[in-house]
Amino acid sequence: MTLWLHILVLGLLASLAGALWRVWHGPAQSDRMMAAQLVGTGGVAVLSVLAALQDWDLLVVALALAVLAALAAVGFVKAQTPDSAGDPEETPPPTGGDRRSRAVRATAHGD
Amino acid sequence: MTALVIVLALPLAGALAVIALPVRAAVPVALSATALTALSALVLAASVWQGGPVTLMVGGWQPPLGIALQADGLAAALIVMSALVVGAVAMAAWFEMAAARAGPRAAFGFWPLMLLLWGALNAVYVSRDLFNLYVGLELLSLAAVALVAISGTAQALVAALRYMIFALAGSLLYLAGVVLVYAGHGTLDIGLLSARSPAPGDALALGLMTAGLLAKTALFPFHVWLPPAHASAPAPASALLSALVPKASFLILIRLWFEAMPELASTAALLMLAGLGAIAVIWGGVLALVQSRLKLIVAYSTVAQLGYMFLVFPLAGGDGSAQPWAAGAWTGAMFQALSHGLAKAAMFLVAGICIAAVGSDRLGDLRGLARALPMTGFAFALAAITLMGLPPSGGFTAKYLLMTSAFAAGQWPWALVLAGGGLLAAAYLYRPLAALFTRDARLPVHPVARAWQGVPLALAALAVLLGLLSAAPFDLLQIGRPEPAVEGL
Amino acid sequence: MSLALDLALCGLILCVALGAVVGRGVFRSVIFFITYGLLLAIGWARLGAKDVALAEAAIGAGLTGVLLLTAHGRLRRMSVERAPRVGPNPMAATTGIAVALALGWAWFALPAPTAPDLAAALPLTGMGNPVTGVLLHFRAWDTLLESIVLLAALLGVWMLARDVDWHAPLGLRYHARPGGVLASFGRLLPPIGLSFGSYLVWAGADGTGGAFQGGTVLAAVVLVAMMAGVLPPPRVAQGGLRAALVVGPGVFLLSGLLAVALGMGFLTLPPAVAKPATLIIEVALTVSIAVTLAVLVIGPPDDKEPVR
Amino acid sequence: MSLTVFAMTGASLVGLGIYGLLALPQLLRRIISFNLIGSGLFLFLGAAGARGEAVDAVPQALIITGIVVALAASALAVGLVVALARRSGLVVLPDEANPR
Amino acid sequence: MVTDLATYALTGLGLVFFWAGTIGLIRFPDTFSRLHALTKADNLGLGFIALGLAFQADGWATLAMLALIWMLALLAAGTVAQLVARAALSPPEEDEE
Repeated sequence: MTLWLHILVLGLLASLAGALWRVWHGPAQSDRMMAAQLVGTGGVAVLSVLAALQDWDLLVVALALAVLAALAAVGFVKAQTPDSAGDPEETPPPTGGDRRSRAVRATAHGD
Repeated sequence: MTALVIVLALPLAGALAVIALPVRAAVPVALSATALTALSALVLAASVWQGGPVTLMVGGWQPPLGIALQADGLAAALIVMSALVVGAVAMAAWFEMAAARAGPRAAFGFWPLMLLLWGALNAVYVSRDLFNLYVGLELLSLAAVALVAISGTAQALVAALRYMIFALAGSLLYLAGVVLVYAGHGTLDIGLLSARSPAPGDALALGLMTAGLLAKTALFPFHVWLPPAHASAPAPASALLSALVPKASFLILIRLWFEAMPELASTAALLMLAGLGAIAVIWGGVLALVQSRLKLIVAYSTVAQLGYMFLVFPLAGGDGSAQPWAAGAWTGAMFQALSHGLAKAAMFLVAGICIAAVGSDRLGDLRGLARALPMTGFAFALAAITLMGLPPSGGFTAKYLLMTSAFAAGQWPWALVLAGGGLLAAAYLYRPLAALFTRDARLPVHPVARAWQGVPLALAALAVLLGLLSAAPFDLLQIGRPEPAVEGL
Repeated sequence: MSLALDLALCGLILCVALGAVVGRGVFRSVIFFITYGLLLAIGWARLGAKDVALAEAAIGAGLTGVLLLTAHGRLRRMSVERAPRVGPNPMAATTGIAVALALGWAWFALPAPTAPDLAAALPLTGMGNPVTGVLLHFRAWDTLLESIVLLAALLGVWMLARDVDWHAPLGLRYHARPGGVLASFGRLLPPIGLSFGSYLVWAGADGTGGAFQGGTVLAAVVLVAMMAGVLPPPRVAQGGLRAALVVGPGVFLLSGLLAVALGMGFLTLPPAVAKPATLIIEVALTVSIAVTLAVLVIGPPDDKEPVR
Repeated sequence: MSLTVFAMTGASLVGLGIYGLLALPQLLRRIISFNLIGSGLFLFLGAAGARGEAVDAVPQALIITGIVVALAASALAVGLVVALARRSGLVVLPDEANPR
Repeated sequence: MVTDLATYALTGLGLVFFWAGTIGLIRFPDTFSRLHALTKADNLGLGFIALGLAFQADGWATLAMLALIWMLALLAAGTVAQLVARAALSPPEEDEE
């Protein structure tokens, strides 16, 4: 069992490395933020496995990470709103809020 | 021991009370906390004078488990000097805020920050634990940066940020050394470290801690942050920053090089420290010469005056510590710390009065001010005497002691630095003095209360008195010195 | 196998740190820093330092991250000037490598470990968790000063407000769509977070947790509630806020002075009352830490963003 | 052996942080670099404290204190950066080498 | 042991879901499909891993903790996915310097 849990952690770390690849490449800020969110969930998983491996007390740390998992992302979406203090759901989505219109907008704004 | 606890706890308790209570209670609470703490500082110094160093094991736990605090002669002298300066600053700030109708923000923030700064200073003066010193230094730096930023101008924010970056870098370098010390010895207590068995990482640890503390003491070439920071703060805050804050990190350097790890003090390292000090004396003086604002002249003068203190390292450290001149050199440097503190605080408070009187501290605008405000002009002149090192001031005693030791040790270049620095000080202080005491007044002068003017005058007079009555402080400084030499003046 | 795990973890930690330093763009750097905090918390768990892992998870990955993200969002809107693009800096690289090598050398040169013996003294404190024993007893003076450091930083942040904003609520004017996802989340999280944070404080005496760990979790929850518009941010002048800020260091300091008045040493807690007294101090500290950290991240009162 | 890995990681983090501090002018990135240096030092200390038979609790307490202090300093620094940008639009310190 | 077998199977399945999420995150062409792949996959992944570990748990408290962790992660991920998707829709997304 110990060996398997080690392998499991290594596998999860590999999955996190993939998420970090997306953090590096972006291209949009939301991509980076979501990838960081995956690292957070993966971190909770790694800590849970480590708890089974080393000491169940570590679940407290995993729980703390889970409680705080959304904190950074909430800060991110706040910072994206026009006054840095709003809620992305307050503004109606652009008409036909599909990918294509967004792509058009993105080109219009340039990079 | 109770006096020591009060000196440590009351400024902090006062700050907490000022934050918690309604704004109208701030000034009375802050002033009474200041008065009571200053009183206990005197009581503490008296008990050190009579009974030797006062030691306190916090929580009753002995090192290496607990944290030891000790007020020796040097710590007691610095505590008393700080109490005098903070007392004066509190009075001056009270007058200045009443006169200038400070905004609600500054009126709320200044008092707790002043008290926190003071509490941090006292904590650093007496702490014997390297990590506790780190926490104390951080408290000191954060309070100091906040005081620089309090005026809110873009210039002040830039100065505060630059200060912050240097202070943080210094803290981290110091922390790196502390980490190595703990990893090597399992203790952080200065007393236990002096009896440790040497480990290979010790020299690296001492080097890192020293580099960090030099950045915080603004020794050349780490001085660039100091003048804009000290000149941007409100005058009473500048007085605290310039007179007191660099002394804390300097004291830790003394503790490290003279008490914790004296055997690591190689001649080359000691000479380098003093060499940087010598460059600071000259370069700070030259830069002070070309400034056109009073606060900047006074701030650059701090760079120069702090440099003198570093001459103590080759004269009294390492192999020199056993020599007969070591006591003189060591005491001279400490006299420099004390007299510079009093005189520099007086000068910044004078600058504050000038700004209140004519609305500016440009030398051109200060012309003839001493005719309208003779007490202020006189205070500046007295403080200048100390900074130039003219007899009978405390600055003279300091430089005299350092100079005789330099000759006795055969290290005459330091004597040249002392002489050159004195001449430079005379030159850069001549310009504001000439402006203040000239006959033709340029600008109309707002009246300034006599009591307010008396505050810097009292400080400057104390700086001179330190030289006239140098025997008592000399003896106090010897109490608890690592190697008290019998030789006197 | 265990070594392979640590190698992989440390490799990832170094990679994200590298990404934070050399990656182009401030946003990328901030996001890498957030993942860095997460991975570092896992590293502390591997080292068996559970309390440190908790603190790092809450502070490194949580509070510092949101602090930097918020600041970045605002800077992007406010600054006219862009940071100049910089190429590799050989001087800086040499310095960094030299210091890293020196530290690495020191590790191999370190003498055998010598740790102070806690086992004999710990029972006198009534604490089962040695970390709490060190924080609240042996090094109580550090901990007291540390709680005051937070207060000094908060005063400093408040001094950055504009005078016109001074009487406004702290931080920006947060709002959210009523009944929206953000507002619901802001309502759902606090009860869970509050009970978990309180549990950490209570458990800290004997197990993993403590005032600082619990306080940071509570701070994060308060922060979410404020940003979701559920909890209106307080004003500086509010007595309740200021009382909450000082109650922790205040109770700690007064207990230390009380001991002096009773003829014991400063900050001494006699074994007979050590455990209940520590609990009282910890609860007070937790309240102060939670409130101080939350309003520290929220920032000074700020009525509206300037339009540039 | 694992401890050595963590200690070396800590040392490298300090080096990386120093590089960032010296090479990157943008102020938020400097704050990040400061945090890297600090956490690298703590990792080194934590590894050193875990060398004995029983894990030493003192370094852990020191590290928790250090993490909180670092957060306080970061918060003030970030506040200063935002205030400076709002007042003058700057995100780097002007005239790096030679102030006035 | 049956419990050990359950742990192997369930945690293994969890790992597969994590990998699927990561591969989706790397391979999918645009922000929204990546977001989609990610939230579904990693929460199922965490769920299966927590469930698998539950068979090793040493008591009810541990089981409760594992369940709580998974529920909190679900709550956070759902909220975040929705908010970030909306944030990605509305403002100009410049990738700054």
